[in-house]
Order: sequence, then C-alpha cells, then structure tokens
Amino acid sequence: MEETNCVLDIQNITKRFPGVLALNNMCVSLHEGEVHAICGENGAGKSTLMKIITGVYMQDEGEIYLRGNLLKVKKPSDAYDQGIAIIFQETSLFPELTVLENLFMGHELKKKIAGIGILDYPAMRKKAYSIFDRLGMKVDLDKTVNSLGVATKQMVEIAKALTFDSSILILDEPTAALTSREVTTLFDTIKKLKSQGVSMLYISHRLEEIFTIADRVSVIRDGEYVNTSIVADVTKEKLVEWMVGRALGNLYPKENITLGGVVFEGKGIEQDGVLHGIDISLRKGEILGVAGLAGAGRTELALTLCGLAKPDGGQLFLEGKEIKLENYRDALELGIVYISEDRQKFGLVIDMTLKENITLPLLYRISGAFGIIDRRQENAITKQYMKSLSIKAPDGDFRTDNLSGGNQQKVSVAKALAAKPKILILDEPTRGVDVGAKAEIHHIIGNLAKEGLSIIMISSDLPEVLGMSDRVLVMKFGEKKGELMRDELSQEKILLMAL
Amino acid sequence: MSKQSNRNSDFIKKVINYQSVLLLVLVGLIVFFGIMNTVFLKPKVIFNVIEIIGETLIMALPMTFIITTGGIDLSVGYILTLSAIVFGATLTSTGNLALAIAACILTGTAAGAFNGLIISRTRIPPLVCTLATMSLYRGIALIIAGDKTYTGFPDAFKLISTYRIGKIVPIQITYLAVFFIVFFILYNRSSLGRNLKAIGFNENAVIYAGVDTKKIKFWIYTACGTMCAMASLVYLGRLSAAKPSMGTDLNLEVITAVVLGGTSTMGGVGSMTGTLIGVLIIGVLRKGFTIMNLSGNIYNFVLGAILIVGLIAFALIEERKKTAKKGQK
Amino acid sequence: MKKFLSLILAMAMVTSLAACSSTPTVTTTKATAAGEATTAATTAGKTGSGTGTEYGPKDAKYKVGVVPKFVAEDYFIAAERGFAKAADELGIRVTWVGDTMAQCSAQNQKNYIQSFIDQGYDAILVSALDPSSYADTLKEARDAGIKVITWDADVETDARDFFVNQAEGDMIAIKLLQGLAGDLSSYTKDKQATVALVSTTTDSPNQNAWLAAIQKEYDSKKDTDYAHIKLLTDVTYAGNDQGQADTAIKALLSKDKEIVGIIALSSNTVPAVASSREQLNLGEIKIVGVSVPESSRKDLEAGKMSAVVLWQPFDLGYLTLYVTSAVLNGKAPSGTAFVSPLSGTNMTTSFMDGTTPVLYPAEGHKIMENNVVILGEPIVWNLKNIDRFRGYPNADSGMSEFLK
Amino acid sequence: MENKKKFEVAKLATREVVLAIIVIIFIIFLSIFTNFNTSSGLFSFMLDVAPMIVGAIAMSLVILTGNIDISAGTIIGFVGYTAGSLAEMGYSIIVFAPAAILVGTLLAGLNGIISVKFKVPSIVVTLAMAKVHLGFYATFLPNAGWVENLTDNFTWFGFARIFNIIPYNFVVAVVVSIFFVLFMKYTKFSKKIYAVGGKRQAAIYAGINPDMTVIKTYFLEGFLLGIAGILLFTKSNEIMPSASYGREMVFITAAVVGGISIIGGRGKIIGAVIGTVLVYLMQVAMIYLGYQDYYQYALQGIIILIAVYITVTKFNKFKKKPAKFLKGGQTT
Repeated sequence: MEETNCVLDIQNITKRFPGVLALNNMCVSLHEGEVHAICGENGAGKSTLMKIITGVYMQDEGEIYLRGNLLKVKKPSDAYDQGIAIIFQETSLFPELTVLENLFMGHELKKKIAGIGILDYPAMRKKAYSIFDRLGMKVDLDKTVNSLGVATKQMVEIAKALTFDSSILILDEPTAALTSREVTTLFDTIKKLKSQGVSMLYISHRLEEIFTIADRVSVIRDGEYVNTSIVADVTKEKLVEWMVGRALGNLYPKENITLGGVVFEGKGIEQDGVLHGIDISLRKGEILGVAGLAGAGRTELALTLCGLAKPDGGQLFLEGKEIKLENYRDALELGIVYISEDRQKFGLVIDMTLKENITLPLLYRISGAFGIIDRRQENAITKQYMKSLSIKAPDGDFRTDNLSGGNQQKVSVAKALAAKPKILILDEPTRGVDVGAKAEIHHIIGNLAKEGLSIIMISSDLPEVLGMSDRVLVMKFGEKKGELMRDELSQEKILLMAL
Repeated sequence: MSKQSNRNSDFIKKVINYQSVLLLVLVGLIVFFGIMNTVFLKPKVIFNVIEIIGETLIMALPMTFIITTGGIDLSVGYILTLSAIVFGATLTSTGNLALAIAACILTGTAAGAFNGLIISRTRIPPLVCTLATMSLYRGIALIIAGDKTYTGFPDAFKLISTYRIGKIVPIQITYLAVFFIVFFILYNRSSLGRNLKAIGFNENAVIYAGVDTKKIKFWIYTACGTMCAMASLVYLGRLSAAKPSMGTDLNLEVITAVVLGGTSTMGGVGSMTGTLIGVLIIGVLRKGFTIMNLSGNIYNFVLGAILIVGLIAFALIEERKKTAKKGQK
Repeated sequence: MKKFLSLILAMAMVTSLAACSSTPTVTTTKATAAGEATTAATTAGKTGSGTGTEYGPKDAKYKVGVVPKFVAEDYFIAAERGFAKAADELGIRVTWVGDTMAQCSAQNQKNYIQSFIDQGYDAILVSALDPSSYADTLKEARDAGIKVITWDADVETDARDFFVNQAEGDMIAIKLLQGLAGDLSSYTKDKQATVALVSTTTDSPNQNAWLAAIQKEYDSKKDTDYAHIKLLTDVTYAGNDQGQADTAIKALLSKDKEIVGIIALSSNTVPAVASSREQLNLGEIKIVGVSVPESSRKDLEAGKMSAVVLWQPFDLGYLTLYVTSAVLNGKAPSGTAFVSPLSGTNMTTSFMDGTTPVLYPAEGHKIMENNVVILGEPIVWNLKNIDRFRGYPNADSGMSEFLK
Repeated sequence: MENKKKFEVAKLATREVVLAIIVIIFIIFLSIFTNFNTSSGLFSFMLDVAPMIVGAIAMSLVILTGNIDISAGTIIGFVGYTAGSLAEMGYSIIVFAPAAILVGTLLAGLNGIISVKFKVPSIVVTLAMAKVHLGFYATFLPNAGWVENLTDNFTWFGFARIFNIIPYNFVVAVVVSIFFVLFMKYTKFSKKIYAVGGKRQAAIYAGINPDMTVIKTYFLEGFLLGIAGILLFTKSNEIMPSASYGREMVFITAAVVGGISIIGGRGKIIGAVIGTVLVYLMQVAMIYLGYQDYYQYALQGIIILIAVYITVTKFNKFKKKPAKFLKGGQTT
C-alpha cells in the first residue's frame, strides 16, 4: 500500500545527539487524508523525528519527500510554507500577545494602503473565525493567551497551524495536558480536519486514543523503526508488545531482598487540580515504582513529598513521626532527596564543574567558619562518588556540560547520595540516557536498595518499572489507580491501569 | 584524552586569558604613563592611585557579588551620598563622631536592605528596583541636606583616608587589602560564593539543592549598602564636604570596574581579582591622565573604549571556547 | 569572521560620525585662528577642547597649574586667554586643566591639584567648586612650599595664600539692582514691580554670596531707590542644565503672573531665562543677570535684554597670574593696593553713554583683609560696549583696545 | 482559576486607562490650585514634554526587545551638536534636522550591532558607549560641543506655535505618538519586536530572526532619538551636549511607569506616552506647588516602584512555582 498517494515519505532518517543515537534510519510514510499514529515509549525518538520534519533539528542522514519531491527545511517557517505545520509539545505561543496576534505571528496578512503595506486585521479576523469554525469552537481573539486555559491554548496552537493552510498537520502528544472531556473535543476537531482532507501525524503513547482516531499506526523504539499496521488489524496487546518488546535480560539487576518496615508514608495528599487524595507508603530497602502517563501527576507527587511544592492537603510521616516540610532544605535535613527528571533545568548547573554540582546541596555541611568550604572533604566526597558511580570524567574540576547524558545523570545521583539520604525520589532516572548507561544506573539503584535505602522511582519506561520495582503505584489524572506487587507485575496490567 | 585537552584549553581560556590580559593592560598603562611622565613612577604618586580608588573598590567588591548572581545595583552612588549626608547632618547637629559614623553605616545598610527586600520578595527586576531607589535615595539626601553643605569634620576622622604610613603609603591600602581578602575568600572559597555563581547560572537548580536563594539575594544587597556607607566615610575623609551633588558619577564607575574585570552581567561568570584589576586600571587611567595634565574627559573616552574592546575580546574568546567544545564532540 | 567584519563596520561608523560632526568645527576654528592671528590669545589655540593646555615658555623659571571650575565655557575661556596673555608677558609656564560643566566635580579638581603637587609645580591657581572639599590638599600643597592662589571662587581662607576676587559681592548686587531699577523705572511705589531671583544650584558659593548681597542692598534702600520694586524672597534654583533651567523658569513665570523683572545669577541661567521668556511671549519682562555678554549677545541685539553685569574674566585671569608671580618672587601684595599693568588702564566704556572710559584705578587693585585682591568694579554690558569684552572663544573682539 | 485570570486581564487591559485618569486628575488638581491651566503654563508644559515623549517611545521600543540603551542621553547630545553647528553655519532645518537624525540613527545602530554581534549585554555596551560619547564631546569637539547664540533659523521651530498656544514640537510629538501607536498595531515588524522580547525561542519557531530584529530596533530608536533631540534643542538658542547625559534615565523611567516591562515583550506605546506625561507632570507640579524640585526625586522613585510592582507581579505569575514551571501547561 506504499503506492497509494503518499504525501509525506520519511526515509532512513538518522539523528545523533551527544551521547545518544536519537534516531536510527527511521522510515515512515503518511498517506493523503489519513491520521497516522506514531507511538513508542518516552524517549523512543518520536518528538525528535517531528522536530526534524519541521526543521527545528537537521537530520544527520536520510531524506524526506513531500508529494514525491525532496523536502528542504532549514527553519520551522520553511516547513510552514511547504504546508507542514506542527503543534509542539511545549507551547510555542506568546503568553503576552492576543490570540489573533499569535495565530498570525511571523506570517501576518497585509494589505496595501496608499502603497504602504499594513496589517490587514479584518482579513485576519475573518480567517481566524473561519478556522475556529472549522474547529467548531469559539475563542475571543483579543484575549491574551496567558489568560486562556490549557485546552484552549492547545486549540489555538492547532488554529495557528491551520492559518498556514497546511495540508499536513503534526500533533505531538496533543492530549498530554488535556482532561478526558477536552480530549473528546480535540478528537472531534481532528475528525473534522480529516474529513477536510488534512493528513495528520499523531504522536502519542496513549493506546486508547490511537484506537479511537488513528487509521494506521507505526511503532518506534529506542530510535528504531519497529512496525507499521492498519489500526484495525492490531490489538492493544500487540502494540504494547511492539513498544516494549526488548530483551530485558540483565538490564534490570534487581535482587529480591527482604524489606524492612514502613519508613515513609503520605496520606491523602492533595494539590488543587493536580493530585487527588493520594496515599503512598514506602518500606525500608524498597523500590516503589510510580507508573503513569505524562501529566498523570507523578512529578507533582514527588515534589510535594520533598517540600518543593506545597500540598493543599494530606500528611507526611517519616519513621512514624509526622513531618512538616516548609521547603526542600527541611527535606534534605530529614534525608529525603529528590532527583529531578529535567537535569538541564533543575538538576544540574551544567556550566559548573562536577565537584561543584555534587556538593551544591551539602555545602552547608562541609563548610566551616565563615562558610569556608573544606576543600579536602569536598574533593574526597567527589572522588568517592565518581569512583562508586564510575562517572567517566578526568576529575572533579571537569565541567558537567561536557559529559554525556548518562554521566550527567550519574552526577545528579551522586549529588543526591552525597546528601546521605534515607529516602531517595528518582524522577525518570534514565530519560535521555542510552541503553548502556541505563543498565549502569539500574545497577546503582539496585545496590542502593540493597544497602537499605528506600527509593521512589517515577518512570514512564515500563520495562524499567517492571525490572526495578518491588511494588508499583499506578497513577492517572492525579489519582492513584492501584498498586501492584512485584509478583503480579506485568506491562499489560500497568498499561491497562494507566490508560 | 580529548576531554583532558579540552579541559586544559578551558582552563587556559578562562583563567589565563581574560584576567591576565587585563593585568597586562594594567602594567602596560603604568609603563606608558611612566614613559610619558616619569613623575608617575614616584612611589608617592603611584600610591596615590590607591587613594583615588578607595571608594570605588570598596563598592565594587559587593557589586561583584551582585552582578555574579545576574543582578545589578544602580543605586550604590546615591547610597553613598545619602550615608554621607546623614553622617554630616548627625555630626553637625550632635558633634558626636561615633554616633555619626554609626548613623552613617546604619543608613547605608538600611538602604541596601530595602533594595534587597524588594528584589528578593517581589518579582521587580534589580535593574528597575535600583533605578527607582536611586532617585529615591537621591531625593532623601536632598531633602535632608537642602542647600546645606556639611563640612568641618574632625582631623582625627580625616586620618582614615589622609594618613600615610611612612609619609608615603596611604592608609587605605591596609583596609582595602582586608576588604579584598575577605571578599576574595568569600567569593572563591566559601559556600556563599559557590551559591552566588550557581544562582547566576541556574537559580532553579540552586533552589532544587535546598538553598534559600531569596535570603542570599537579600543579604548581598544589604551588604552592598553597608559597604557603600563605609565607602562614604572613606570618601569624606578624602573630600571633607558632604553635599547632595557628591559621588553621583560613582554608580557607573563601580559597575564599569566590575564588568571590566570580567564579571558577566548574564551572571555566573566572575572574578574578584578581575574586579581589583578593573578598579586599578580605572585609578591608573585617572591618575595617569591627570599627571599628563589631561582632563577627565579623555579618561572617560579611553575607559569606555577599553571597556567595549575588552567586552568584544571576551565575547570572541567565549565564542572560540564554544566552537572548540563543539569540535570535541 | 563575520564578527570582525561588523567590528570594522562599527569602527567605520565611529569615524564617519567623527567626520560628519567635526566638519563644521574645522571651518569655525579656521575662522577663529584667522581672526585671532594678531592677538596674543592665539596661543589659546586649543581652547575649549576638554584636554589640558599649556601656555608660556617651556623653559620658564616657574611652573603654575590652573584649575578652573570647568572648561570649554565662555567665561573660563576668556579667563584662560587672560592667563595665556600674562604667561607670555611674565615668562611663566601655565598649565590649564579641568572638566566640562557636565562632569566637573570637586573630586576631579582635587585630582588635578594633587597631580600638580606631585609634579612639583611652584603655584596652584584654583577656582573652587566648593570651599572645603579639598582644603586639606591645598594646605598640604602650602606645607610643601607651593603657593596657592584662588581666583573667581574662594576656599577656606587658611587653605590659600591669596584670593583674587572679580569684584566685591555688594558691588555686583548694586549694579544688578540698579540696572533693573532703571529698566523698571516706569513702575511706582503704589504700583510696584515684582522681581524674582534665579540662581543655579543651592550649593554654589558665589551665587549664594551675591544673593545675600542683593537682599542686603535691597533692604537698605527699599524705601528710596528701590521703592518701586518688590523683591520676591524665595529664590528659584534652576540648576546648570539648560533644559532643567528652562522648565523651572517657565514654571516660575506661569506660576506667578506678577513677575515683571528677573535677576539671574549665572551665565547658564540668563540665556535660559531669556529663552523661556521668549517661548512664553512675555517680552515685557525685564532681565538683568550676571552673564558673559557673548552668551546674551543675540538677546541684547534683539533688544530683549538691556544689559548684563560682569567683569572682564580675561583681566581676572591676567591679574591672577600677575599676583601669582608677585607672590612667587617674594613681593607678595600687601598694603591697600596691588599695582598691575592693568592699573589705570581702560576697563571698557561705561554703558551709561557708551563713550566715557571706565579705568582700573591707577593706584592699583584694592586689597582687602584675608589677602583678597579685588579686580575692580563689575561692568554693565550692553550693545555699546559688548565688543570690548575680551577673549571671546570665536572672535578677537575687545582685544584691540586692550591696555590702551 | 479561569475567573481570576479574566479579572486580571481586565486590569491589564485598562492599565493605560488608569494611568490616563491619574494624569487627568493631576492636571485638574494643578489647574485648580495653581496657575497651571493658564496658557503659558499649558504651553510650556507641552513644549517641554514633547521631546521626552519621543525619547520615551524610542526607549520603549528597545526595552520591548528585552534590551536597553544607557547611551540614549549622550546620543541626543550628539544630535544637538550636529544640528546646532550646522545651523550655525547657516543651514536651515531642512538640512540640519535630517543630518542630526542620521547621526542619532547611526550611533544607536552601532550599539545594536555591537551588542548583538558580540553577544554583549546591551546594558554594558551602551553604558560604555555613554562614556565614549561624553569623552568624545569634550575631547574632539570645539568648546566641548557647546554651541550658543543660535539664530532664528535654528530656534524658530522651537518657538513656533499653532493658534498661539500649541507648540510645533508638541504637534510633532503627538504625530509621532499616533504614528507609533498605529505602527505597533499595523506592522509586521512591531510584532517581531514583541515576539523577540517575549519568547525568543518561540519567535525563532515562527521564523523570525531575533538578531536582525534587535539591530533594526536600535536603528529605529536612534531615528526617534534624533527627532527628540531636534525637538529638545530647538527650544533654546544654546546647546550643551554633555548636559543631556542622564536624560536616558528619564526615558527609562517614563517607559517603565507607562507599563513597558523591563524584561521585554510586554507593554503599550500609548502607555509609555502617558507615563512620560505623568513623570513630567510630577516634576512641574513640585515647582507649581512651590516645593524645591528635589522632592521630585524621592517621589519619582516611589512612583516607579509602585508602577512596576503592579505590572511585574502579574507578569511573572506563570514563572512562580518551580513545580508549575517544571511541567509548563501540563499540571492542570
């Protein structure tokens, strides 16, 4: 069926990032007027692929053909001009500008008055309204975007894409931020567009969605193309198998160890619109996996557990005593340590050296009078963890932005361990890390647990969750969907709960 | 291996290049002026540079802290003025020197704390906040002083900036040295300095390391205020008249010195030594040109030029560093 | 590479700017040079450029450093020329250095003084921005055996050997009030003319002295000579910046409609007053002020002002250097008068009729207590004698009958 | 949540209106208690506020791109000198105005180029430039660029008035203001300014070249500074370039008070205009109410703080909590 009129043909795209092979000769083809779902785990390379198509990144190898002729995009606007529009995951709207201004940013409609070209607002409004009619919704064009709800923003994003009269639309995890009701409206929209002959690449790992709207589905894993099929011909189970079907083998060196008593407990944790009455308990030496889709509220849960975000309700207990966390410092003092999923933004100061990063949270412990840092101690600590975590760097004075993703992640782990934690909260510990380093990090986690450290591990990487956890807590839309013990763990169970 | 070399080049670029180039410039200037007019090399004259830069250095030290965090304080000049006026007013009204000094220091600290409070507690950017407080403090100084000029300070007091050790070495050198060493250690060896740089690079990460960045910000602006007050005392020791129109040009002088020293207004990157050299360059330029019987205007021109060229050089170095790094990857 | 290109571009721009902004300059200075060719003041070739300037023979016995309040401004340019002239006559090496008005500060003045001390000058001649800021430095200089002479604006008396004063404050006051009284003669005791005072900044010693003197003079004769004048007590401080002065004065004029006369006390304020009056079409308001005639030439010619009051800053500089040389040669001025080449010569013609010459007293310049030498009487300048003003930056006016 | 936001939006939208109302109240107050409303009072107000308005607009443009220009004051000095010395040589406004404006444009453009090409923060570049300019006047210009006794061929414009009450230069200022209010609404370029200042990355996604935008904006600023300079100096027959050092602070203040966010990407030109009027009114009011003008500094400082506080607290809302920031929109 490759013969049927194929509007977008992606051939052998390869893209490398420092330390990671993001895409390895990827091939996907999009047919006229179809919704083609691309699914895979987080970090499988979906978003990278899309960014290449729309010229945010340049591929290292391979070509893309638009209706048979080679597609050349240097910057996003080129793609737009070619009639390819993308709705980015991270919203690309200008919060301070009005909806109208946003819709036409960079390609405003103009008219000539006395020879001078000026913006033609009536025309733009007309077009905007017609587009929103197509989407079957009403939006006040003169509101500033930051005054809109997330769903509406999403719609504006789509509308923006349509202002380019694009025949090809790429939706990157469009529902990640939406509530189920909003999702249905979005789907109606997509159906409308489809009926209007727009071809769409629909990126998601939410299987339900794929079955409701996609015509065909392609699965990718670790940057590799796995398989393509007409949706009608596959089952959810099949897809899951494709998505995670990899030799688990020694990737997850988790030994069964006898667990101690409950050390850390959260009761009825609330955060308006984010978390709804979540109970969580952690035993000594236990690894508690927290599974769920992006936006299920896992990170928010973690933040509330370590005092980085204020809960609106609920209590925390450490070793039986109730604790109040005013800020993260309190948590540190108590030995509750959090490792952020976003190394660049919250984890590391990448412009600083390994040493400086590792000791950042415990400066106040290793510095004497007038806060003078005890360098001997500092170096000792750095050396110790560089060795125990085998961080590949010449020495502690090496700048972290020169490290590979894996080693950077190890640094943030080292940073956490240096704080001598009792409870360790890992958020996506292996995101953006190549398979080799993954194994290492898993080893580390395993050993930590063996040494009696209690770990909460948030992960979207199901095999990881399966491989590492003693117990898995599954979340969906900010609610606890259930808990699975190690012996009853299976990817299907988790997915079925999470979806 | 490649990383090894990368690190070395990194090291060379960062430490050797900029600050030492600056040092060369300083030496070059001294030699130049020495040739133009040998008087310049007389110990008494060369030491006079220290006298000239007294206030500037005292204020530039905390300013380096502030700029390292990516902030800025435009109000330092007027904090100095205000504290000086308060000192003058108190002294003339009470005649009690100790009291006057206390009042002066207190005023400066309060002014700095006010900046710190606004900057750490509200989302008002430092630039705007200090722009506002700049005219606020100036206004207060004017309201207090009116058309008065406070003079006639006791000679004992003036000694803090007029006394010369062995008739040659100005007393300033002693406490300037102390101040510098303290700030140098705090900046390069203490957890505070570490945190300042980290904040400059990525405040979020510092918050996620359990550090109370607001508190730090508050304290550095407060400290800056205190130092301004001290500077005002040194200033008054040198020019014994406190009036609202004094010290107005010190704002930009101080910032110029810090930036010239290689502290980036983007935050994170900075150097105390650089600041010291920067201030010294300013002093040498001033002294040198006056010794050549040239006016302050040329000084301004040259200083501005040096600053721009310096920045461009710095930018190019950074650029090369980046490309070098890419090369390694 | 691109960077270097744009760098070059940048440089190109700067130079192009320099060119385009200095073309007019070139021509004017040419004209100047031509005009001055005959005069002694030609030596002041570089006048006005903010850099320092030197006059007199290189191998002179005495080296003298002069620090004006600020440079590149008519009043001090005229004075500078005076110094230049005297330097050539006396064979004294004079160094002239200062900042422009916008950047002048006591701190900088101190630096210049310090550097003169360092270079072992024989005398330092200061026009002080404020009396006490660097008094200590001057004392230090005196301890080092350097003569300190202040001119135009004094410092603490114990910080200098002599002060060459342009004129007695009360004389200036009298001239100002007389001038205005004359202009407002149409008013009467019952229909008084309201007069406002405009000064520069609150902390400028000269202006403050004159203000006091004016008040004193007025009070002494308020029922006789000035019966028809109502002097407003609160002074307007217009500052040194033209724009600011402009605003302040306009506000003053619109605030108080009664005002028909203004006494302005500096070369910056007088033009500001004139222009704001012009802007507001308040032609009938009479202005007298202490101002360099040249700055008000246009207003005088247009009949918008009848006169300004000033001495010959040229002569002030000239005399100062003569006093200096006397002091240096151990013949320090003493007794009641100090005789200089100026004594007995034509100051200018008086403005009453424009013919009668006003002479510097032949017996010499008055010497008051605290070693103050007085140049002479202030002069009332008008169209009749304006060309006798000496040492204009861009003209040789006044030089012709110098010392006639 | 949604309602709260709506409410804030309403406030934001009417921000300029609020300012305008304050201004009007101010004027009424002055007119009642002082002679402000007399022809001369209004006239001189219009005369003096005009250049400030144009200058503030210029500064606002630069600030909107997330930059700043500390050398604006000294650039105006150059403009004045060029205009003055040309006028002195007998050229009429048709010659000296364009020449002066050109100088302004080039100088400001130079700032933009250096700051962008060498990635040096604009505040530092322009700070250094201000020093260079100052030194330049005094060192290379005769009489430090002081031009005096300019004749009517220079000043006529400054003194000319319509209906014997409205000064020409105020008319110019009004025209410029109106033009730029429209400019910011009806041109592609204006949108780019907001985009670059607001969210650089997103701007690039939208195919905008931030560097060029910033440079162009600086040139535009220079052009406006040129106009401001002409309006400023033709009022008097004397020009002292170095005296305009420091005016940039007035511009910045006016812009900030008018609701232009110093971080860029936010604020309306009309706001800047009203802001200027307000700031300037405060200065005059002090004199009319018979205070020494130095009360004005203190007041000014406080006003800025309040004005900015109102803007900024809303502006940075969505950056507030790390938790929220972390996930962007996804925490809902």
